[in-house]
Amino acid sequence: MIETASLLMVMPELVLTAGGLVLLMVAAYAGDRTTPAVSWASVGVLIAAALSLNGLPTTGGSAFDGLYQADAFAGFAKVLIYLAAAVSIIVAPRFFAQGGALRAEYPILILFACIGMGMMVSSSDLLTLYVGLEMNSLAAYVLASFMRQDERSSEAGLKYFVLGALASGILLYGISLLYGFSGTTSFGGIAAALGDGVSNGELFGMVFVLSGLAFKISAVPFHMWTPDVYEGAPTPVTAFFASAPKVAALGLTIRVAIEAMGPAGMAWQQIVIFVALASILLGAVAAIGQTNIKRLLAYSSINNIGFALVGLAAGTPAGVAATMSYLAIYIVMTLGSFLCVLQMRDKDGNPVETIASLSGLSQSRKGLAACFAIFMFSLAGIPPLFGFWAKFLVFDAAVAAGLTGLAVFGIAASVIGAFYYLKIIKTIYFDEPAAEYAPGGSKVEGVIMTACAAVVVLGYLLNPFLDSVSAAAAASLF
Amino acid sequence: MGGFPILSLMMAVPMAGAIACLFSGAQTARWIALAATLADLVLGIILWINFDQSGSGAQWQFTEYAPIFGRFAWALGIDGIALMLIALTVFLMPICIGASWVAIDKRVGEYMAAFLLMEVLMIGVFTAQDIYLFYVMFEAGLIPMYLIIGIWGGADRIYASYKFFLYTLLGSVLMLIAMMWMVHEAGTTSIPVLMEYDFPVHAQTWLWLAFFASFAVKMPMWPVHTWLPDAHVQAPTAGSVILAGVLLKMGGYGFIRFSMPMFPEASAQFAPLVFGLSMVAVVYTSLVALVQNDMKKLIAYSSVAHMAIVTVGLFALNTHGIEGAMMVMLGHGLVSGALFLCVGVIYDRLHTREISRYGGLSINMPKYAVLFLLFTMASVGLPGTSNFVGEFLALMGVYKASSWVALVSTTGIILGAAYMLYLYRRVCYGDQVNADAAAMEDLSGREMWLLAPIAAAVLWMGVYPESFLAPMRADIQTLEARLARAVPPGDAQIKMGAPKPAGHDAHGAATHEPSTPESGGHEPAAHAAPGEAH
Amino acid sequence: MTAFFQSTLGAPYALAWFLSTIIGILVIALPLMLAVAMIIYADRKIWAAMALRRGPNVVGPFGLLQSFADGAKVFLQETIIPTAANRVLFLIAPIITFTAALMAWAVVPFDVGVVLANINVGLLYILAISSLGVYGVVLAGWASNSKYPFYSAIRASAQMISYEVSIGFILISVVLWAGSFNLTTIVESQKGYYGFINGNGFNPLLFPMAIMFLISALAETARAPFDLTEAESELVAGYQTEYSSMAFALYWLGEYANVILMCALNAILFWGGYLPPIDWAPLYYVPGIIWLFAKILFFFFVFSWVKATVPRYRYDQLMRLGWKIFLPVSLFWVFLVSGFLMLTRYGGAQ
Amino acid sequence: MVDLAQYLPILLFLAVALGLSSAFVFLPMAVGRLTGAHKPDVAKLSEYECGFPAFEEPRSQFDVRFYLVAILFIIFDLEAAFLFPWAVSLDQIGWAGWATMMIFIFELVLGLVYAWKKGALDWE
Amino acid sequence: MIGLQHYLVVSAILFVMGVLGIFINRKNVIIILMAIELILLAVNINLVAFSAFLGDLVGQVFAMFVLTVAAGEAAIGLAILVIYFRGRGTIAVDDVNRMKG
Repeated sequence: MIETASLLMVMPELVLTAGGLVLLMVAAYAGDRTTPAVSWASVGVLIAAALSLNGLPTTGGSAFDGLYQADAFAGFAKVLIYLAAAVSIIVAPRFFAQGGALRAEYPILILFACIGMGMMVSSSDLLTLYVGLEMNSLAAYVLASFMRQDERSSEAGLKYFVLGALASGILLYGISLLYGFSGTTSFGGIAAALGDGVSNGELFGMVFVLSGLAFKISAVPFHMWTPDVYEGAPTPVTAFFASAPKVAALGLTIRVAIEAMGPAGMAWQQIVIFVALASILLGAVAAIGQTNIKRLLAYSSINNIGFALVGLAAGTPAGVAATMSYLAIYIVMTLGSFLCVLQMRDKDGNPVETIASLSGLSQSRKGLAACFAIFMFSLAGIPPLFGFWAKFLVFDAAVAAGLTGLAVFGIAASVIGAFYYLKIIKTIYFDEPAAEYAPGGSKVEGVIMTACAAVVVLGYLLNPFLDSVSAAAAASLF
Repeated sequence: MGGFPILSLMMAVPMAGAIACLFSGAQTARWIALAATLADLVLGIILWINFDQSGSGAQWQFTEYAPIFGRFAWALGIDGIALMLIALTVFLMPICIGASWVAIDKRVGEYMAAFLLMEVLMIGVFTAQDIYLFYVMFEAGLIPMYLIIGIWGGADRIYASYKFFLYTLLGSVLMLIAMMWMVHEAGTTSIPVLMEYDFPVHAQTWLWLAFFASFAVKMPMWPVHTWLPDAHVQAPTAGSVILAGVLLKMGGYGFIRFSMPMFPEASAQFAPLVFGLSMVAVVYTSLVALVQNDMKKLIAYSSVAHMAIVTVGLFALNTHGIEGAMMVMLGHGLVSGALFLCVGVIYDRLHTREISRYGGLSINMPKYAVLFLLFTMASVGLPGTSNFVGEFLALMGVYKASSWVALVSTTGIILGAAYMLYLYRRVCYGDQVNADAAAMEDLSGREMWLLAPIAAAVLWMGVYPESFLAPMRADIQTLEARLARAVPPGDAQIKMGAPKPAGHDAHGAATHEPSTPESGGHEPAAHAAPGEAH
Repeated sequence: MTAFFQSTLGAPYALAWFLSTIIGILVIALPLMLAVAMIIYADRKIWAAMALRRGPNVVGPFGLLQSFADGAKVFLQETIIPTAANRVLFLIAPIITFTAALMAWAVVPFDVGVVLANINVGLLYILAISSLGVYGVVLAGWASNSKYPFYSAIRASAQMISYEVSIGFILISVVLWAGSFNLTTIVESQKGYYGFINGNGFNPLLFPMAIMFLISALAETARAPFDLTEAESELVAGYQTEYSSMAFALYWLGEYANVILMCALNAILFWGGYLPPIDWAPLYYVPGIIWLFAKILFFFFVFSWVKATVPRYRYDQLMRLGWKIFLPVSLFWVFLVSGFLMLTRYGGAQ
Repeated sequence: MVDLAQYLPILLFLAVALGLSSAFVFLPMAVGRLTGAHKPDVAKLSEYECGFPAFEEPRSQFDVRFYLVAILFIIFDLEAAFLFPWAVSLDQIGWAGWATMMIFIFELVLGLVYAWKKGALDWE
Repeated sequence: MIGLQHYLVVSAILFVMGVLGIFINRKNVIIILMAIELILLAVNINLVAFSAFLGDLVGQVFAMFVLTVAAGEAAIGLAILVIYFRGRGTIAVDDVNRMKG
């Protein structure tokens, strides 16, 4: 039966649910003019949820008869998710106001997506996994097509939906096989069943489940939706897609891989290694020819997911910790980059997305140019920026786990990746000034952007903290 | 100096300067930059004065340790070798700022900030005592240099900046993987500890290659040197100075600090490879330099040739070779820097680097001609100048290891004389074919202030090298002792003493190496060891 | 009956079972069609009577054979399949409608144990099958490839599914009370309200649901006043416009079969089904099937009565009624009924 | 396990019903041909349009509100799927089970309220 | 007698049909939606069959969740499709190419 303890452990989700529903009613009754207020209230809800993580939700362990896991890993991932969600909410009103799509549903949908993502990272049963995943996805489909008048937005939503649903289907098929051949849906039970030897059915199940998850984290070869969706979706939504769901899906992948498929490590490690390398390589190569900054960042996210998977491929606590740290750092970088993209507006204030329009930005908008450059260098993994540390951690874990070959190939491929980041910096700093941009965005955006840049530059001072937190998170899985 | 963190201070001063420059106007930025670099120069002098070069003290001095980065620490400390390179850095920096005083007129604040950041990172590279800290500093230099070349460079700057960035990045990422492996193997990130750690011989091979990938590009060694001429040609004058003067030395420093002490066996094993590449480099790049029409390119190729001398010296794996290599590095740092400045001087006037556009400058620019001649001679390796000492020592060291290598490398000196003198003749002598070149004014006061100190240093180094050798001596001996167990026997041993009984093999001969004043004082035990590695 | 075949004819069990089941099916299906024919007649008569007309009165005594005459007429008619139509779907559509209309009867209990398939989720089955009817309508509209049938089909399906939602929630209340989906159990559970009355409808908690169900049933079967789908003034003959011959008649038949089914459901779910209205022993001597038929006829009379007297709704009013009144109310009733049951019946169970 | 044999009569019923209705559809077609009632012509076979040739593609106009109804139906009808098993097991699940479902229904109602406020339920 | 593997084969066939329906179909997005439903149907068959053969209710509960979520998914898919249709006037798959990937 449901004990109070279980309810306390899901406190963050409860807070988000209650907050989201209340705000939904507010939005329904008060209309769209309350959007700014609702947005800030949503941020408040997210903060409350993050605060409620303190205590049982991160230490409680198993809740609801093993359906839900409240541990440090989930807590860590949720903090990242809430952070990314909050930023995506804060930056949105200005963007949507311009596009005439300022609707109060946006922050609420993000809150609902957060509930789903919280479930994902906390799931310790295939059932909660699926429900969490779908809660997130359903909200995400709507978010992608949030700008109804914009054809690209609706097309992005359609593509995201079709491929997302296909991914869910594949995942589910895998789940059904895993369930059937191991006789249980709980991660622990599956691990026990796999421990007795992996049958063909279970193997197929694992492959399908991993394929479905690869879709969700947009890893090669299941990445094809990413560039289109990122390009078409409204920029704040893209920022959201590139950050929070990645954490959730990857967190989920890690949990499934370690907790449920741990005993069959050899079976999935090969897959993860392949996927990681393919993502790194394809993300890097395909990004080179892009002219749209959002598409480029989409490929960049594929590339980054590849790196993050290197940590998982190691399959060790250090590897998991590295992946989690990677995600934390990646989120800051990617949100920062998208904040920069949000500032890209021509004189009339219309959003611009071509890389070419960034020409000579360093002379017209020094601060923006500097931030852009910092994020790009960081994404390229050049020290002393924090992005380097992220890559360092995952490769270090891979080396420690004896996967030196993977580390060598991966890091060599990162040089290819550096090329396209350099291209942006080149455009910003070396090229002659093009048409000017409208003056800077809101103060809030500027502050967040600067904060992200500061983190990227000074992040190393956070290392001890990040290390201990991610190590604790990883330790809770093993 | 007690516990005063002078090394951190040396990095903090330019860092603060860099940030200040970003937010100030052009003229203010220039003065801030100059003040910061001069302050660092003063600190550098204080550092040298306080450095205990007796060899009896601790190897690592001015150490600082603050484990604030979690996985790695803010660990600083220098030995004599690092001290010399830091001295070179802080010495060249004010000159670079001075060289950019008028040449750079757009985005001055950012430019100065980039240079000051470079200084921070260079000092960081030479002082880092934590392997990851080293890597961070080593790699971070790419960013400001990329921007310097890309923003303030010449016509082909974009291509050059990409090439520079990607070449060096590709080289160093492999090193990173090797570092990770080493740290996991040895369980520490401390460079001093790693320098004494004996890695398994089979692993050393791979680790050495990984480090080589990075340092060879940085050095640069043939055939991965091609980024250098491009980068040099396109970079602004001060950028070239710092690139040739200090950045290239990072490669050599890396060999001394990492490859050789950490992987002695692999170093010995790969010495022939290094020799081979270096010999090709010496001859090939010298010949290439001979046919250049672009002054900067010519000097850039000469840098490659000189750096090849450094690598052969280093991989002679004996005291002479290493000392010589260090001296070449220091000397080349000064001389090539000065040569680039000389090019910059006339480039600022005529905005072309084409050799044929000049001629007969000794007529209208006598002061310039004199100084240029001095540096040309130094580059050639005329006795009495800095490079002579270094090249002589290095070649001597190489000769002990392999006479053939020494022979080929020496041709580099001759070819060097050829192309440098050819350059000088075309620029300063002959008829004044171009009116605009003939109308150029002689060195301004500012330019004199830039070149004169280097000239003084070059001469000092040539006349009394002991000032520079002394701080490094103890460290180089330590290094040699470390290498001793792996050093293969040379083929050109100078045999001394009584005839040996028949059947005495070459191994035995190695123990009878002559001792020179410079290499005196090493323990015989170190030389008794060479058989072990076989 | 299986036993009869086995014992007297010596058939093996499987065959005997098969034969008896087939007979059972025919015993349901054929009279049903007969009933439909008669009920169409009844409908017209009642309507005429309310309008002070005489209604069908030519064919047979009192016009009793009118429906059969109509049937013979359409049977001999030419079947027209418009060139623009999708031939296959056009012909499949009426088959689906009529099949679904018949199928639902498989689980209707006519008396204790007198049911073709006494499955434990009978109510769910009925819901499922009656949902299938929508397909026939939509397909007809679509396959005709003609304007009026198409609009009508869309309207009809929107209307049907709208009311299906609230019907679902209404049924939950009944299921909660009975604790089962089995129709026989549901009927049995209605015995003895206040000690003497049979029928959920007499329960004040369920009575509003009974009313709502009745109205929803009207809407679900597109009977007046909710017969928007074939509002002659707007949509000619609705989704059947392009149909002719027996294909047309099948819709007619299916529609009335559904009407009878809804009447039966009204009776079974709320008014005691085959039970006599009063829980008094002598009344049980009357066979249950009679009681059921009586109740069905009563509700059919109500249907006709409404058709004759209530003016047609506008479409927006129809949709509003379904979504804004029935759905919230039925949802609230789920809360009410379940809460009441928790307090009174299951409160102790933890 | 549920005894699926209970469903066999239903399967048979399906066969019989299908047979009957197919017969009703196809027999008259055959009969029509035999009796000569089958005499198609162009006017007869064109779609019904009040005597005019069709003006436009019959399927072109499609009110988006019908989609809205379909979407709402899917949501609300399937949520009922959770209510069915709950309704018949209320005696075993206690107050916690009851409360859970009430929360669920409450959320459903909030969804309805939202749709209502957004005008999704208005036909005009 | 019908065994577990029969169910699995049927479900596998349905699954493959669904996946192919998505990838091969070049005509209509609605068909893609149906293909997705087909996949989910395959999953449900699997779940229920396993549930029955394992004598474990979890599979059926799971199937219920799948049904519900599938409904939600279909609703949202339809909604997006409507938006898309209103913007573009077509739902042909070949026309979903405003952005080239």
